[in-house]
Amino acid sequence: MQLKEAPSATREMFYAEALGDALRQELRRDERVVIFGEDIAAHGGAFQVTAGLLKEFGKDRVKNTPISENGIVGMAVGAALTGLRPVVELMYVDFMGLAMDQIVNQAAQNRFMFGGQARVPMVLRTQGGSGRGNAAQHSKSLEAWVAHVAGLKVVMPSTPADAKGLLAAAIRDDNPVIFIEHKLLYRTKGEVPTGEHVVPLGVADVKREGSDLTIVTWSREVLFSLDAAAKLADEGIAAEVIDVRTLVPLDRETILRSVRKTHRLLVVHEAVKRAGYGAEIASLVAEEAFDDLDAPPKRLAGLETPIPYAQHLEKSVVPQVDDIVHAAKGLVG
Amino acid sequence: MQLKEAPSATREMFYAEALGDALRQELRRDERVVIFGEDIAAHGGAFQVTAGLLKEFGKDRVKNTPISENGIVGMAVGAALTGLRPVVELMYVDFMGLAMDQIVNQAAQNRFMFGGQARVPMVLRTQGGSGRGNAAQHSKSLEAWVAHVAGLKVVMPSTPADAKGLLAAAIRDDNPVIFIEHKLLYRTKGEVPTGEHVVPLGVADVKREGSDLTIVTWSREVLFSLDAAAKLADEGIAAEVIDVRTLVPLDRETILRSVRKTHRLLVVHEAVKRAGYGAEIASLVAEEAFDDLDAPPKRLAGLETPIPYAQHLEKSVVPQVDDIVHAAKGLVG
Amino acid sequence: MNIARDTALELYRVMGTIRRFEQRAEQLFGENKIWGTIHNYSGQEAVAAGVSAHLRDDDWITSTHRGHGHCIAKRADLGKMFAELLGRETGYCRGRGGSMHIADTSKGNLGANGIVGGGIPIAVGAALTAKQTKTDRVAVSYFGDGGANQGTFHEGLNLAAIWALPVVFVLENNQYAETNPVRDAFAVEDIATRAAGYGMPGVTVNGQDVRETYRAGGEAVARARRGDGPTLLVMDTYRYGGHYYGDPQVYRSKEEIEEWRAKRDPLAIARDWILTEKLASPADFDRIDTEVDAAVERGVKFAEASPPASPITLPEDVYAT
Amino acid sequence: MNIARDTALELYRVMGTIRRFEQRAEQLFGENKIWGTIHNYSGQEAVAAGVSAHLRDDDWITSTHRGHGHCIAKRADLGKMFAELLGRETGYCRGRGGSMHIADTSKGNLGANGIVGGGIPIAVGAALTAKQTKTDRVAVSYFGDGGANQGTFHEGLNLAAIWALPVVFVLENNQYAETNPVRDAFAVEDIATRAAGYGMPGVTVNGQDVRETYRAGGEAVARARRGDGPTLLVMDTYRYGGHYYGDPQVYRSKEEIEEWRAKRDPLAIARDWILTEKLASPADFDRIDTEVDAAVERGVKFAEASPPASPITLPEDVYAT
Ligand SMILES: Cc1ncc(C[n+]2csc(CCOP(=O)(O)OP(=O)(O)O)c2C)c(N)n1
Ligand SMILES: Cc1ncc(C[n+]2csc(CCOP(=O)(O)OP(=O)(O)O)c2C)c(N)n1
Ligand SMILES: [Mg+2]
Ligand SMILES: [Mg+2]
Repeated sequence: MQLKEAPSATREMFYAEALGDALRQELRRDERVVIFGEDIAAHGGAFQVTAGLLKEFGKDRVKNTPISENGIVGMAVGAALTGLRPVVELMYVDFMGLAMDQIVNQAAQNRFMFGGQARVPMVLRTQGGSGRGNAAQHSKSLEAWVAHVAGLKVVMPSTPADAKGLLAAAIRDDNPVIFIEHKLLYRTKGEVPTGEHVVPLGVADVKREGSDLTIVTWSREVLFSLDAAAKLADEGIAAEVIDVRTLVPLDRETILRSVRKTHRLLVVHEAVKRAGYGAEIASLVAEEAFDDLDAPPKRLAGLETPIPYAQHLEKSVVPQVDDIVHAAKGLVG
Repeated sequence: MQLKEAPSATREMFYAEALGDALRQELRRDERVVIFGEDIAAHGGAFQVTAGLLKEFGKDRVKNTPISENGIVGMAVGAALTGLRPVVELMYVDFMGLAMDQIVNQAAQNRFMFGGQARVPMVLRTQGGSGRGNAAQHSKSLEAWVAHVAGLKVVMPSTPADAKGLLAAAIRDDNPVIFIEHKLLYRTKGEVPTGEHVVPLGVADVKREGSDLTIVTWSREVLFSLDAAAKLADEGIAAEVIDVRTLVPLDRETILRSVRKTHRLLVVHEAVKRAGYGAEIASLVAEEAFDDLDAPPKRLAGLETPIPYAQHLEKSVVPQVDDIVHAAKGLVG
Repeated sequence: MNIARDTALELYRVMGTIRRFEQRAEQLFGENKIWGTIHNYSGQEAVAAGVSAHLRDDDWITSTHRGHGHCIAKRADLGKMFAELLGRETGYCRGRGGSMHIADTSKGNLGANGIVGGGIPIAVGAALTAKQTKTDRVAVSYFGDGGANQGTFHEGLNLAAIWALPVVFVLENNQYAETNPVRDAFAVEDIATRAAGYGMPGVTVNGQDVRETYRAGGEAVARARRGDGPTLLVMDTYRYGGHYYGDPQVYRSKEEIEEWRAKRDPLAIARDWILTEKLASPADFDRIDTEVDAAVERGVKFAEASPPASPITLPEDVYAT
Repeated sequence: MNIARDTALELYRVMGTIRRFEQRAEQLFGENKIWGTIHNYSGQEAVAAGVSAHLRDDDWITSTHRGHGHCIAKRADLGKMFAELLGRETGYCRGRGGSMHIADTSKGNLGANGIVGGGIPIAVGAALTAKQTKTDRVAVSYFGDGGANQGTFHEGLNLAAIWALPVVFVLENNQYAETNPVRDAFAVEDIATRAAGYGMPGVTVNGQDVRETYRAGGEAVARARRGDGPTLLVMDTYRYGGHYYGDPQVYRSKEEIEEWRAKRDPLAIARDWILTEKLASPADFDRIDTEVDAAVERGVKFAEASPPASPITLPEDVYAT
């Protein structure tokens, strides 16, 4: 992890709190930053990320909107084109389905279509993933859609410190950034710098070192992978766990360097495997480090089904810790 | 190619005409089939696929709609749930950005969320790709988005005969099918069975046999790949060209069988490479046929930019025949 | 409008069943037997009861995340509903859907829907089927004030209007969309004025009085069935619970809730009316209440006795073969 | 409303420039120098000219696929426009955008837009910037009758209304959306009635008479600038060409086109008015026409002398650094 300045004091924070801290930091720092979305003001957002911000910054900078996803994302595009730095919240990543036009045909492409005349410095904060019994319309992992789009950056933090630092970097970036949180990470805790904290986009983090295989992952599966790596260690297998943190831009070098060391790749993500972003990473490694691989590059990812409601069903369709252990052993053994 | 019945007579048709023929065939065969979309009735659609259908089937079955993409796709979902078999046309695949909610949260997931109570037999016909100077909002290739979604099937025909047969199969399928044509194929010609013609979904077509490398591709790049294969043959390289035809379900066996023979894979598509469907195929091959590969699986695909307007720019960002030749030689040589 | 005794009591029974169903659901939630989230309809019962009373089993509805009431008023089986909430194999959706996606296609319920405004064009599509197949079936789309600001509202109402499709749009204005009060989301007092922009009738209705919802629903459904096209009904109503069960409700006062409960409770209003008009006696209400309780308990029992949903069969629900 | 001589002649000049620009563009298209598609504005000139006359360089507009007129009325450089159509490095968008995406951010033109209705929320966002930064800047969103049936219309108008944002919605009702006549896409005669559903004024304007578009545009822009919120202007107008240059136009009759051209041509109406009111003489018009021709030719020359757009620099336009 690279810090813009030496880390000052840290404090244990929830992931949700750390995100709020980043918003506060950037709202204070730059008056062009405005945030809006559904239920983010007095209520503090469905996951309490924006709690307290209305009070400090007032209703012009922390704005509730009606339920009009494409409209509010489009409004962010227009505001970004004209000098604000909006951070718009989509309550669930699944609702991108309503706003993909403004995200893709407008935000991502405006600069290019206009021959570089414009910048679209906006952040679309949203959250995805399963694990809360919210079923198929509130549990998807859709990062592959936006990662496929030229002109967007895509960030998916797994820890409170990364959440704060990457969100700050996203807000300072002059491009549209899709910032995807995970609903089951909001209540996880970790040490977070209390002072200014910015983690640059495009730098992966080796969250655990190891020599037997490389696990490349992001978001909640980082936690699962770390748990799996601990179990694997008990069995004498040393897994390196790389948290890509930003899918676009992707830190190819860190991934390739690791695979050249371990000679084995396991990509783990929660999204449906078919055409998921894991395929990009597996292909990248197969293309660029073919001769270094001692086993086929392997993907462990969501089954090809929508997310079901019941808890035991829900768990059965996305990789759990034991699934990772099992896959890793299959690769190494 | 598998035909449902012995091919009757054939006739040379344009791709657009062959699609119209499939629609006519199915409208005649099943009165539950209705088609609607923008400008498809009297005008015959932006690419003349539906020309003449209004006259034969009347305005209740061939319906112009206002410009309301999410609304009309949602209407198709509702109609499909209640007994019709709608074929809805989105004029450009780029406009899926407006309709992704109904495509993904509703059409793709209704059956699953309802525990199998429902079927959503609808076809979303649309067209994509570059090559006509239509710039970034009318030239994308977005098959990766829908291929990632559990519950959808995805079809992309490259020849007039396939266009007819696959569209018929899509209409007869009991699931939502995203059927993506290519704007530069509409005026290509080929022999097409004049009688009933159905090509099953999920069966790839080996459009040229070869032993030195396998080119896996779809849509317009099939034509480019065949041209490239001809050029390669002149230089003594025998390329096998596989047209996947349907991305979902994918005919894995045909691809793997070929790679096991040629030991080299080149995936070619027009969509942006990053997180494109080529990554799925390259990963699949790397996972399943690793030991058969004599070289890294390679992807040749669109650059990571939106599609620019000017003709020479447009050509520079998507694979052309010579790019394929070059990539193939790099792989074999 | 005169409402006969049987109809009046049936309306009361449906409303009572919704109320009781949700009380039990809250208990089960408290016992950690229900997973995820539930959005309760209590307080709004007169809307679904009054409108869906005019629907046949072969008519369709689309519902919302707040769908228990719509589902019950369309005569769903309570056991299958509870089984769904409990994630059982016998649930309406075999545990795949949960509260937010309960559907009962056998009764024309095209599903609760987790996408605000998502059901509107689907109802329009069902109405297209009705017209296309030359039947007199109708579709009703229930949605909230929040849903009325989605693009689907606009596109759906316009599509229905230009083709005079048999669909009734029932906008349940329960004063809030999650935490956002209607006054912050609309710059217009009377939402029903939006209908004029599509060339369809728009009517504002007291959604707490089942006589009113029954009358307005009857007219709109009849209009649709006759082939005269769509109607927008704006039902003023109120949800007693929070947005979801457990909502801290920072956005409204206890007094406001008490005021609605005390003065505008749909069950109390119905009871008063029925007693005043002497359509039934207090004993009749006691009997119905007992029957409702028993039906709900039977439903819970059925659900609790059912096996958990099977994960092995998940793939077959993804693609139809 | 009295319009001074200078303003009147400037309105005429802008309209004439649009007309002449597009005639030349059609020629260049015929010579295969323009790639892709062009959607011409001719016939509608009074709309952009009349409304944008009230805009400063620091006000914003969002435009459509039919954007030449909006761009010229916002005082764009004709040379850079032609260069864009010809795919040159000196074009507004360095050949990346073409006709459908010409933008001129230096004059507040946030771009032609290939997505019908796509510009509406973007204009709302610009208006948010105006309000947020406490300026009196305004945004104008031009879009067509087709755009008025997109969800973005509904969402955008509502957002603007609830926050009283300084934006003017200019609906160019040119009677068709591609091939679809307005009567098939709306069940309401007067589209301006839709404004009431958002609590904003809605005005129908004769879009062929630049006095009318100027007056209505002036009032709406002034209202926005004062902080009194948005307005919907529905401009009745007509495009002379097909939907795109080359459209076979099976959907309308030659007579209809001729009728509009003969009786409702915006340039002829302006000329008549200006001459009748003796604001200028025929010689003034000749002079302006000559100047317009010369300006257009200079633009073409500039474009043709410019180098083709560079492919090497494409990546730098994808991401800002
Ligand atoms: C497209 C979409 N946006 C946001 C949400 C989150 N959400 C769920 S219910 C709700 C409020 C809905 O308000 P309303 O339509 O008035 O219905 P009510 O809950 O009041 O019955 C919101 C914002 C959602 N489920 N779908
Ligand atoms: C979202 C979207 N849907 C469809 C199209 C194809 N299309 C381009 S222009 C047009 C008609 C637009 O009609 P209108 O808004 O009235 O504008 P006009 O062309 O009449 O100026 C259509 C359907 C598009 N570009 N974008
Ligand atoms: Mg509500
Ligand atoms: Mg028009």
